[in-house]
Amino acid sequence: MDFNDTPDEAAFRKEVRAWLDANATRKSDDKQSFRARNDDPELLAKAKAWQARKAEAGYARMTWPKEFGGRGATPILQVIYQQEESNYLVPLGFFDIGLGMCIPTMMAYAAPEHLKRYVKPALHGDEVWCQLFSEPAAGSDVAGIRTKAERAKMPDGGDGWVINGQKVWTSGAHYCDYGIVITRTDPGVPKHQGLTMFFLSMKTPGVEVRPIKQISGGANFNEVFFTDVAIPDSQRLGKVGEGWKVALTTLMNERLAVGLPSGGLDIDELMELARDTDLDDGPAIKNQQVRGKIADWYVQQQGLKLTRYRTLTALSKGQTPGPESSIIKIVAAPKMQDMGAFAMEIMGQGGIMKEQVPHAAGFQAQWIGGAGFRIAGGTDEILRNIVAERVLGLPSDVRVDKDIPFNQMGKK
Amino acid sequence: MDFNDTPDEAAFRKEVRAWLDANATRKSDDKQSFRARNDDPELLAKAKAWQARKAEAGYARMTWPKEFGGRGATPILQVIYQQEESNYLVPLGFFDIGLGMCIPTMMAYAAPEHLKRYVKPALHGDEVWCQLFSEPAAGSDVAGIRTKAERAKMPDGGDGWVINGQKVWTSGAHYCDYGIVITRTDPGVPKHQGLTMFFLSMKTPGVEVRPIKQISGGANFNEVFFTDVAIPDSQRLGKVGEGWKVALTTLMNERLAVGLPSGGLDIDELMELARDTDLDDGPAIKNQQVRGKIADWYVQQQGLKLTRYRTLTALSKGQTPGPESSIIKIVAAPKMQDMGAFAMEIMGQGGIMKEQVPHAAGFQAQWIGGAGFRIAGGTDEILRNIVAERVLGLPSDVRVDKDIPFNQMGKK
Amino acid sequence: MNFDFSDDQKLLKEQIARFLADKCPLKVVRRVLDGNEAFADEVWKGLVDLGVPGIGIPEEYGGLGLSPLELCVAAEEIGRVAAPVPFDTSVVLATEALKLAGSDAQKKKWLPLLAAGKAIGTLATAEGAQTPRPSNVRTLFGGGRLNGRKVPVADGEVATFAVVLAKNSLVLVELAQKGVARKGIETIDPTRKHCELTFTDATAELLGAEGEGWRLLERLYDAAAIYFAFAQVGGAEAAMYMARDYALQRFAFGRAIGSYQAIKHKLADCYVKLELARSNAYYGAMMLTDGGADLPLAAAAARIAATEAYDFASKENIQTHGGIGFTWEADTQFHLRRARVLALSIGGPMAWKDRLVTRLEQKNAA
Amino acid sequence: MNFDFSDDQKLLKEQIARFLADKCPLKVVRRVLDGNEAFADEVWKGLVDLGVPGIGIPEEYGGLGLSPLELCVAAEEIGRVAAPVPFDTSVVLATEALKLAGSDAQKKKWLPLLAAGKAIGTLATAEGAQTPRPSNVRTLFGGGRLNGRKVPVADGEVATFAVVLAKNSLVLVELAQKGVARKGIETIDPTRKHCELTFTDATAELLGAEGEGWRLLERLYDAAAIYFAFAQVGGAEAAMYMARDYALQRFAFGRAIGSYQAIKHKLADCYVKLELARSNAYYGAMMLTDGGADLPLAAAAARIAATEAYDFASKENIQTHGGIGFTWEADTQFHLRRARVLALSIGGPMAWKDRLVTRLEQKNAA
Repeated sequence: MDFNDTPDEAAFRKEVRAWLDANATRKSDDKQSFRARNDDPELLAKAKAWQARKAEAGYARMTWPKEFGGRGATPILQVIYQQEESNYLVPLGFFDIGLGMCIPTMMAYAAPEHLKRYVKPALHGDEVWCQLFSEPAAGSDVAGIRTKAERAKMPDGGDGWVINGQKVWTSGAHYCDYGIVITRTDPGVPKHQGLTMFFLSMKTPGVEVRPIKQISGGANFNEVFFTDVAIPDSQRLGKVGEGWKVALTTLMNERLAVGLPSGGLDIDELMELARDTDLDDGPAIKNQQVRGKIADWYVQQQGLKLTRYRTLTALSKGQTPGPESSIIKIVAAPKMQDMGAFAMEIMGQGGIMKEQVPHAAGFQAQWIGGAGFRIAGGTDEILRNIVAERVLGLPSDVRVDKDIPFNQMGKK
Repeated sequence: MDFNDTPDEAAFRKEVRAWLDANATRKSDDKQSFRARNDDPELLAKAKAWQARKAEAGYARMTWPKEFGGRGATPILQVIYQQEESNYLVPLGFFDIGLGMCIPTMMAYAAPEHLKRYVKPALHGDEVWCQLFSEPAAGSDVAGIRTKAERAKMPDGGDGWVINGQKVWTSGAHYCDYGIVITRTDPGVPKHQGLTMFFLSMKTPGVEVRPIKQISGGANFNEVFFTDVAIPDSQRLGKVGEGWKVALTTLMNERLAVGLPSGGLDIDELMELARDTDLDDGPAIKNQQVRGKIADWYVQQQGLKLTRYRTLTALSKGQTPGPESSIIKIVAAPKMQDMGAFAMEIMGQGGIMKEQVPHAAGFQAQWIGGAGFRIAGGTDEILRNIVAERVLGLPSDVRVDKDIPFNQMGKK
Repeated sequence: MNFDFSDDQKLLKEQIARFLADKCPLKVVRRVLDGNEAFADEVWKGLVDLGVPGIGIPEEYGGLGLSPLELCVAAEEIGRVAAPVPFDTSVVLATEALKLAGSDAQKKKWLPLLAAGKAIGTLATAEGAQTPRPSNVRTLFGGGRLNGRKVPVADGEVATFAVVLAKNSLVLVELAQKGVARKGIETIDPTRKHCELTFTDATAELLGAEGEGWRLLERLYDAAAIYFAFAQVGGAEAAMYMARDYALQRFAFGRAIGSYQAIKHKLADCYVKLELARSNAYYGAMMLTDGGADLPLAAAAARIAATEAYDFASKENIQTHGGIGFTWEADTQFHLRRARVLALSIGGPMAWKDRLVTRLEQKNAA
Repeated sequence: MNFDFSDDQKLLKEQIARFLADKCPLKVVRRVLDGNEAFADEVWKGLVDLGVPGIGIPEEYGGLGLSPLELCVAAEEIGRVAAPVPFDTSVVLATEALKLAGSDAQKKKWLPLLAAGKAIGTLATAEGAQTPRPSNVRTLFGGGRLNGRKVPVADGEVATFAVVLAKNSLVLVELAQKGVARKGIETIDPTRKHCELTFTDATAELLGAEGEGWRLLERLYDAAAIYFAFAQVGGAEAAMYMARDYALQRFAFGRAIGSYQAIKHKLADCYVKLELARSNAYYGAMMLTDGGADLPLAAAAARIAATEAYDFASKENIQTHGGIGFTWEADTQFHLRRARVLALSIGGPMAWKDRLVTRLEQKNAA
């Protein structure tokens, strides 16, 4: 039992490190980051440049087939690349959804000529993709979407569709070039059966993107409005009415992408704060309640990191990982919220002030951001359902809407 | 705002105290108890004697109408009597179910001649009653009972019923004289509709009582088996098929009866233990984790006591109490379990030993008994459902069995 | 047994509730959030017209001379709507500090102004992101002069005076003088403005005897804990019902999310915590009114229970709302922010739990 | 990355699991619960035949000379069935104490007997219901004689020898001598027998250097924490699946109780705690095998996570069963009792959390 690479992995890691040394700047310490702000246009340009270089070197999506610019490699090699890359000051994060979810969906359902047209620019960072699934009335229940697509003739006389409706929580829609969008094409059948998937240019007339400001102050997500957006039938992915099957492909890829939340403040900073801050009876670190909390969160932090190592071990052995990684966000999100709140409590009344002590703003951001993290990408409640059903084999919740045509579903 | 009696209440309290002083022995301190063990036959005799004396003095069920031996008094007077009585060394607890649930059900549904026959002996402690509702396959879901009652002719030629089946968790069945029993008389209709209630003598041939030993070692509950138990139709309570309505009367009275768990170890004993016991770094009471837990449980203990005072205030004013008392067991049961476990932890490895330190066995009994208290009389989960539905007005769970004939309900 | 508010007190509560429902809906809180107002002036003026700042001030000093119970019902309603007004600072902390420690001259000068809403007071104890202790308080008072820095101070920018912890004493300092510099700071709750106060040879005077600051502060915090507990109970109840209402109208998988046990039991837990908090707060109010021996213990219990209830309800209100509840447009944020400010402003739960057990030890030893 | 057991280790695990599934179903645990056996003799003999007591004992001392990893997989399977055998005492505590502190003569004498199941050892530290500390340990050793009283001592009635904490030293004492009185005591878990040992001028010898007792105990507990963690992980998993299976077959309101979110999410929480415990236990096993610098920290983390997981799963298993789960006839009780015994036997979670943070401070300072 060890954390070591196999000889092949070690050789690959060495190769990657050499390439990164030659092409990027190593971080001075592991807390340093590129300070990525998704709304910085210069950052996007830098990210595109880095993505291009990476793609040229064949590191961008190593698990993809060679014909699409990959290496047909095992997932563990991709993980090793990412581990190494995380030690360098490079701008990341813009392409994860596109390459992790949208393009794999395209690969499964798009026509060869479309793959020829879209895969390479996406891989090389020339074009960024987003996923247009959630709607105001369809969050946890994605299949409850209402955005309509109706058959129509295109100006050139070809078959096409007109889309009307609204999407929400679309990451990066404001800088994306393309998106995949799930729509309702038949409201007269039960909800999972009337859906159809398309891809489209975000510059198509009638598409309007508005940023959503969050409680945390950030605005990484968007609302996207569709008003008589006309697209040709050739942009359909999968059969008409089989959009749910297509969406499951996309969402399955999302599950594989879930990793550990990285960066951000954690036990080290909490210990530092507790060492440097007095409570009523002396340094906080001497207080057994503080120590108890630190220990609990340390056990969780370590537990998640080590659980990730178990998953990587399976990948390294070419096996399918177990379901253990399904616990990650269930643990990490409340921990983020609670630890932030507790750090604020250690600071006393002054815990409400931004930027007065080294990590004040950081812990406040965890406290408030944790509230969002408990919701985004699957709420606490949905994730527990998933563990109960998929891991423990318990029955699904009673579904009252299963066999009812979508347009017959009354609210009461 | 005060905890004082109204002038009328004060006068009554004085009267009660005088009567109790004349008829019973005052406890030397409030932790003293009669050490009631339900399986001590001598204790039952003493309890019956005390009940008789109480009934003669008109204190046994003051809220009942005068014709049944009550005073037609407001509930607050009954509470005052109980408060005062709790300061005296008297054997209690044998008649609560009979007088609190069974006889009120009889009053609502039994024929006048039956009331004439049964109410007085019950009130005076001559006859003890039990409630035969729960079954192995019907716990939280009482209406799912399977004990069958089928029409039959009695030996005397009169109309009657034959009961077959099994009840479980029947408090005191081993010393009870009578019981009310809910049965299924029509399995061909949805489950709430095919029930019928009866009362019967526990000495009726075919009734067999077996005690249930609990994890805690106690055996206050019983299984009751019915094998061809024949009873006349005159022992039916309510109409055939309307047993659920009758049961609701009984269960509503159960809700009114829920009070604070009294006696048992609590904060005082935990503080005493923490003061007298060393942890690694000195007396447990100096440890901030211990202090934090004590504070949390004190807040809960006080919160429940004071919540009860709010309910009593409403009774004192002749108002209907609010729903606040529904929180009591939700809080008290896990507190019992957790506090017992924590006290054991304070004692270290020695926390597993019975009877080595003053309260060891007591805290262990809380730890293990708490597991049962979280289930008995409504599980944590059922009680939260009740609060959510009855207090907050949230919808009931999806009921898949509502309109299906009982005998058509497949298990899968 | 009369463990409830009187009909008159309930009437006052309703009156204040009606006024606030009308004049202080959450869109007023949002206006303060997004704007530059120190507080919602028209709401404050209305509360002054209703006599709220004078509730606890004796009639001889221009107040209504009512009992703590009346101030408790006011606190609950103000907490319910998360009103952006200097209630906690001026009506609770500054007024109670004066009543507790003020000389007759100080009371005569300030209480009538406070009662009439013509002065706003505040309390300044913290000096940065650390619990103040005798060993770390650097603000000093001597020869009638105050020197030091206090931050964060709620309403410090608009307050007429502040009660300041200077080493081991409380002093009263008028803020409109050249020895006082005020600088607005950013906090997690923009709906209650805070600032940094810097004193440079500022004219000030003792409030209470010299060296009595910590003892006075403890008594002041006990009273404040109870009023704050009512504000927290009001806020927790509002957050709980906001979540409940949303759970009834939001549908997922063909039914209201309020029909799922995950949501039902979460909200039931909100209710349980709320009722524990309410009962403990009532007892605190009763002890405060009677000056009962249990006051310190009751105050600590009220504070702990109410902080827990509001924290939980405000967090789980967002969780119940899902994504929409995390947007700037959602009203859920007001309770989340306010819950945290109230939780920390007179010491967090950890400190109060230690205090509670100390008091329990004292009671048991007595 | 090879953070998993090897195929050989998994094979051993399966072998032990198969044996225990066959010979140690819960009805055997019940037999010990209701009877007077010291432990389940045939199960212990079978484990001896499988070589379990010798797994961690070097070949030169008659053991199998395998790594801690092999003992970890055995611990998990033994914990899974709550086997009533002297594994925690003899195979973990006594054997590890000898390996850690024994002289060559002591090892030569005892390890082969332990490996062959011909001797049973135990550890005796507590003197009543209090955490032993240098200031409260009264048992004394001097001039080759041991005097004092130890209680509770697991398997003390049948053990051949005990490792005893005498003031600040560990001593080894053979129990079949007239200076030793043994008296069975009642505990919360009758499936693991405990006793009181009274030493009156009993012949004994130092185990390790004089005055090194506490330091040795800390190292012994670190190793034990990891083996116990595997036992707790096994038990927690068994309790979780017992609850899951019941939730699938028990119906209420026309559907399996496992279809209600209250039950689903409770069991999901069991799984989450279980996986956190498993991952931390794996790291402990790896550190134990490598003698890594992180061993003390990893041991504390494994202990805390595993104790929490087993405590929770064993409690909520009963809760999931409802009334039937609280009856003496139900098998739920075995895990509840064992979880508590394992939680307390080498110090409870509070103590280990303090220890963890101390070690974290040391690591950060290094």
